[in-house]
Amino acid sequence: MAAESTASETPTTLLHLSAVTAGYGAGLILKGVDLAVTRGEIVCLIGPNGAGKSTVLKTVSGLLRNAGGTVLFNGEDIGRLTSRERLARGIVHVPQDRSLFPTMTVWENVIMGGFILSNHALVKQRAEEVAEIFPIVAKRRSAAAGSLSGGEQKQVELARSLMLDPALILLDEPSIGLDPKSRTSVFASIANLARDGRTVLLVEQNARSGLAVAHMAAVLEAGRVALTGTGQSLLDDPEVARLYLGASAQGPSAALATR
Amino acid sequence: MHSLIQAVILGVLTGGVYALMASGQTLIFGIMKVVNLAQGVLVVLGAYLTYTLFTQWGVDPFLSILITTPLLFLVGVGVQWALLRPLHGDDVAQLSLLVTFAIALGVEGLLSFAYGATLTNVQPSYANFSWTILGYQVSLVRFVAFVLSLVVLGLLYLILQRTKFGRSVRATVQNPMSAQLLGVNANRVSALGFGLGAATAAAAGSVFGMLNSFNPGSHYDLISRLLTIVVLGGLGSIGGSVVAALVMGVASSVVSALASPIWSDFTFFVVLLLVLLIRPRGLFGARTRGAL
Amino acid sequence: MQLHIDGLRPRRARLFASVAALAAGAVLLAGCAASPSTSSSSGPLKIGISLSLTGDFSDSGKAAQRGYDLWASVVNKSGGVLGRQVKLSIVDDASSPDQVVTNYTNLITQSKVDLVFGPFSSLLTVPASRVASRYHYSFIEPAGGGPSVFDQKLTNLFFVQPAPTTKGGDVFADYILSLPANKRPKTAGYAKLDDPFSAPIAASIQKRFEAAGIKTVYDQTYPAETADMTPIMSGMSAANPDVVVGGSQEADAFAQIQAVIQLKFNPKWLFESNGANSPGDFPAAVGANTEGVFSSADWYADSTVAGSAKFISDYIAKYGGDAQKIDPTSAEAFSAGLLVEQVAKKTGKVDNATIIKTLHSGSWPTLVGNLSWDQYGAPKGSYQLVQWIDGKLTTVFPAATARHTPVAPKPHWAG
Amino acid sequence: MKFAITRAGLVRAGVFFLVLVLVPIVGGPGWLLNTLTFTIMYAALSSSWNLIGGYAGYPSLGHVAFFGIGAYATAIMFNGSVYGGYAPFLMLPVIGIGVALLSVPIGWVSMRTRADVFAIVTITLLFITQTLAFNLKEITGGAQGKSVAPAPFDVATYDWPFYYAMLIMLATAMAISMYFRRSKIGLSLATVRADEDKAHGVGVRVTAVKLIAFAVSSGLVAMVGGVWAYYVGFIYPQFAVDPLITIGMVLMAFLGGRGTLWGPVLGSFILVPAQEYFAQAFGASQLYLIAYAAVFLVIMLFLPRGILPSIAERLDRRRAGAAGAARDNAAAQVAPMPPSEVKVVR
Amino acid sequence: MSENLLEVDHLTKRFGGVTAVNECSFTVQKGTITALIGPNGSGKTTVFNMVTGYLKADSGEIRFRGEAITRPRPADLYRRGLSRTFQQARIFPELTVEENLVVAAGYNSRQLFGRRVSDSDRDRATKMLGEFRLETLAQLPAADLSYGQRKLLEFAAVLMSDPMLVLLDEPTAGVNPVMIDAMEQHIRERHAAGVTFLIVEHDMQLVMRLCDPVIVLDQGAPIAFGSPDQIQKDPRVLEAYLGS
Repeated sequence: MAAESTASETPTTLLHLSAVTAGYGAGLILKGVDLAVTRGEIVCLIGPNGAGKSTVLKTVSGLLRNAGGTVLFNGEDIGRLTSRERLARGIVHVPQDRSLFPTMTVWENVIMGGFILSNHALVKQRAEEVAEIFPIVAKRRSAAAGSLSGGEQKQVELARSLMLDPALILLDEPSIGLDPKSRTSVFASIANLARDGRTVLLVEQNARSGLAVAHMAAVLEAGRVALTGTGQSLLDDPEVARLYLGASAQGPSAALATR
Repeated sequence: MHSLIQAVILGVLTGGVYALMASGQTLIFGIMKVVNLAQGVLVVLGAYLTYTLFTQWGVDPFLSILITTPLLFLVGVGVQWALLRPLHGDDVAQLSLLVTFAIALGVEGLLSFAYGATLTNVQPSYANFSWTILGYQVSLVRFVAFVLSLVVLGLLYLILQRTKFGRSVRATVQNPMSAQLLGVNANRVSALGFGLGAATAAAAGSVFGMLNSFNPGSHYDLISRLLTIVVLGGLGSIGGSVVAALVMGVASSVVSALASPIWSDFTFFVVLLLVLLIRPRGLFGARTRGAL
Repeated sequence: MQLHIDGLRPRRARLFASVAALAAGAVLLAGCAASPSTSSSSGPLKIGISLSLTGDFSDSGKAAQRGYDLWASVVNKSGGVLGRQVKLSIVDDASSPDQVVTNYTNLITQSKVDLVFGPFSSLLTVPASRVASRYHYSFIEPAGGGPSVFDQKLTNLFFVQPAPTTKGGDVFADYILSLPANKRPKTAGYAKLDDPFSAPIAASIQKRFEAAGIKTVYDQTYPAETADMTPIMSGMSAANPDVVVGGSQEADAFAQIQAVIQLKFNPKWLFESNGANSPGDFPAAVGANTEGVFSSADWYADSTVAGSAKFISDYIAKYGGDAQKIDPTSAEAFSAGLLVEQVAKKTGKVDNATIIKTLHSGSWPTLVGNLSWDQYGAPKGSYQLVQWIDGKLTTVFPAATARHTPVAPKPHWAG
Repeated sequence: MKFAITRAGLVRAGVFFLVLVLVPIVGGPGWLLNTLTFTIMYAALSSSWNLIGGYAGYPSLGHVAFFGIGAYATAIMFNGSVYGGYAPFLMLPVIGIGVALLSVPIGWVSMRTRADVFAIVTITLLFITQTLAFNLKEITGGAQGKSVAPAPFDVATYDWPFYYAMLIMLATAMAISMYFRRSKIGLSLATVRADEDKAHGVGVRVTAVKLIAFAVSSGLVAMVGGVWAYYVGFIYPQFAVDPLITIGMVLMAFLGGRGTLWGPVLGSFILVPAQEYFAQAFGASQLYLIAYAAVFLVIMLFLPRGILPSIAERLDRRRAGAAGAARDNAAAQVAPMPPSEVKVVR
Repeated sequence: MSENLLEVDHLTKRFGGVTAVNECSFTVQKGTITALIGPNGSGKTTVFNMVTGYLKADSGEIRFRGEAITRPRPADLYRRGLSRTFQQARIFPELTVEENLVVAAGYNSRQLFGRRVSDSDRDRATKMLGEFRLETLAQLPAADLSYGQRKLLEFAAVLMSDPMLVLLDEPTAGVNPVMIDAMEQHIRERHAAGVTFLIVEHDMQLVMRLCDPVIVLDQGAPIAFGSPDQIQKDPRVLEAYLGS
């Protein structure tokens, strides 16, 4: 995969952003983003705060319309579609904040994931399938979602995102605010998604973990893609480490390595 | 004692009708965070529609609910679409307060244009019929109105709990952004929710028109009562507003009977202030973990 | 200040007006509507009136407007007042005191009307009459007879009804107390609407009843927004008085009666100070249950006062409908015009000083009877007692003008 | 955000007040003075409301309660014709201070709630005051209303004292607004409006500044009510405690721009004359309310933040070219610097 | 180093039927950077809210500088030297960066009537902004700052009152790694200047580098207390928090 790939309309490219600009009001946050996401891969976006990582996800899911450039999904320009239409094409966005409906049960939350489907039987069937992948759904089925711990909630959110059998899952900082144990299991779940053939576009401030799980990665800097590479190559690059990964990337941490 | 019990009976029956109006109000708040100051005028509009249907075409006021409810539902949807949807920003709550007040003024103006300021009421043949049960008077209209309110409230409950639309409403109430990401069209939910709120106003209006004399200006009194009810119940809590409506109905009726009517509403406002002193969120307003 | 302004105003005034308006920043809108002209003793006779065409008092406001308009068209058809055509400037005060002050100030200082007539309701009459008094205008007002109006001690004011409003029920007390002692009621109950016009009427009756030994067994005051009379009337019904006195306006009077019907309570006498004297609205509200209810009135469709029949036919010719639907307020407003006409006829002048001086002497025939006033504008006459008999509002007391004897005890409710 | 008094600002205020001071002397027509008196009254009310509703972000819908209390205070004190003359004006400061003190406990209770609920609780305050005005007949005259002794002023200059009294009230309200903005009170109020919980967390004297703003605002409104009662001459619960007066103050501040010095003034100078015009032009045809509602809606939908902030925003956007770039540069200096040469890792 | 700056004694808090904090006791000694860690839902933030006066405990006692906090009020505590930051950086977006600092500097009732930003305020703010390398942003509305900058601003602001104890609620959550390093540096500098810290943080590497001692909370009560080395060998901590 190459950032400025021109031959991106190969069957393997699921999502292709070229020269995308977007923002709120007068100011632009994205100032020409080029990014290609290959089918079946996990792509991780890293970069400083305010670089526009979340904005990329919003532009893909339709929460925000791109002001310029094109957003191609499966070869189709989806830039003018509503977020619901994009949902119907298999793009699911899991936002950064806790996004469950706290007083609804876990089961109802999962059912809500199939909201745009009109076939109720199908929704139920999918929910049962999802419950098999994410045991927490079956285990806490009738519990109010708000009573679950943060890690459990994130698992349910991931479960819910599968209800539409999506081609592309957009994950915005799934590990934020999670304790180490929950983080580990969330990243494990993300890896599993890819193993099942889903494509994931991941934004992660916890760059090391994000890069570790990603096939490919891109560094976003001031509204543009500054670098791309495989997850591992970025992790190993001392320059990237200095600029983007901080002290924590200066070799494996003694504290955790002893474990 | 007799007058106390009589007052409680009356209060409960009246409270039921207010519960209907207030449930729509609090529903609208729950979905859109809009304090709908036009709810009172929608009730009055419902009453006038019932009045016209009854006097022009002889439609029974209770039956006319079948016509007024869908009609006001459409009005509600239209109002939301045209006037509330365009609002955005941090202070939507405050802006919508003024916008809905403007709607109230405008509808009041239209009604005075069409009907004048004369107080009217809807007088079907059975308007003055009442039963005497164990020495207590129970008026037919009041009783049917109360039962009807329960039925409509029950329907509302079913719609919210059991239908897909209801789920989307609850989802939007709890997390609008997340609901939108799952394909819930927030504008559509808001429009339908506002429509539903207006529809309850219509149902309540048909009944209100039989119980009370009204004119276009009647909505000021209605809205002041509705606001105290929804705040007392806890903004956004439908169950809370039903309880608060009953409390209000009984309180004002009892004070009216035992002390004087001139203090009845006053008592209620004071109760509201006392409750807020102890529970600033109202009786059923939730304060949950992590909310700060 | 609005529609009926004509002529060119002096250039200087215009200059001032526009400079000031511009300087003040944004009074332009009002400025556009403004084009004052000078008052003069020739040309049309301009009369300014502020009425409540919107807001709480707007029904009566519109009834008053019909009365004023009717008078103007009648008098203009017969050649005007002293040969001058009458032009009315009617503006809306939206039932607001700020607006009423503004309106009369504008009418007098800007539109330079020759005369002003009163607005509707005592509440607006007080501030309005002060403006008129300040500019030494006479203030003939058909509505607004509460104590606060006369307490001002203004000498330019004339209330165009037979008596101050608070005495509206005294004729009922006169009637009851005229009964032989063994036929009088023993107990009475009172339901009073807490507004400037209603509660005082009932209170005045109550005072006389109690002095005469009629025991008060129930007495309740309720606020204006009380829509539901059931709690009060069930208290009343429990006390079971012989006579029920309602100090009421329209809607609450109707609600009181609906409540007692529901409660199956039928007192021997039932008096409502207002509402029950409305020939159109009352039967519309309570259906067949009008029979035997008392009220008081100054003008009503069957009135035998001179000019009443002509007024009715003119009214119907202009506005349609039938005699029973005419609001007395229209007749009162019409009477205000009649007073001006008579002063003009008698003195040959229509200036304010003349009107004030002339009206203070003598007695003046109007649709609401012969009127005369004390120095502060309180009329010295009395109302008529009316009762619903055979579906019609009929004068029953005092005997001199009665067309039927009072029916008592009251027949049972029709249901 | 600059809060220094600029020369332009002083000139603006000077010209504005000078013109208004001169209007009666130059001798505009009577109707102008009358309309202006009510316009300035609303400007004063709206500016006072702005102290709590705009700067502190507590949208009180019950301020007319204090207006009514002030009006009744005047009416009760000067009911007979014993005093009169200029005495009612001299009593205003007493009324203002009295009502300000009275409002402290009221503010303390009602400001336990936030935004929406606060608005509704203050509506309750309005109805409580109205009910008391009706029911405490001995003091207020109840439904019979209460008159103030007529002012013995000469007819030619009758309006002058009222006009100037209102003008002084407006000047006072604006001066206090200005002072608030330039002092730590204003700074503290801004934190309350933005995030009250956080304000507590950084030691802001939240309760104190809220109560100061509420009390000053209420006291000013009461004083305006006192002048009004004397001017109108007769008050009645529904007139003195009229929901439309509350809505007037709020709406005018919204129209001109909440939390700005001139916003409420601008809003009043547009809406009051417009309202009068509509009442006269459309009143007879019942369309007055509809026209008023329409103006209302247009404002809310097209200028949701008010005229002044909207204009300021537009100007800002025009300047955004230069300033925006400067801002980006400033921000970039603290952000970790990106590599100057983009290196593509393959 | 043995003076207890903060003592939490048998603190309990319930929400509805759920016990969020259960008989929780611990101390923070003066001069330490104490970490408070634990799985999601273990009650860390609730403890923070009670200690800083935002929530009233159902039972138990909190002592700050040896005095019991009887009527917990955030502003009083702040003035007595106890500051906190929030998980989601909370700043005043409409105020300038400088004003954000000035308002947090603390002032008495009399100063309330003084100038909005006095010269001495400005000097102090400028100095603090300089330390955080935010001085070029001083006159910008805080709304214009990036998330990481906001976190720094919030931290800088609560330092304006010269606090004795600062509670940081996930100071690095959502912050990019480079900014985390900066944050760590600022904490160390302040610590060297004598400020005591109590930090809730999930970034274990940071905790291990920076903090000593570490308190581990689970289900509303401490399950372990000790140096980072001790903590990460504790089987209960591995089980409940770190995962094995």
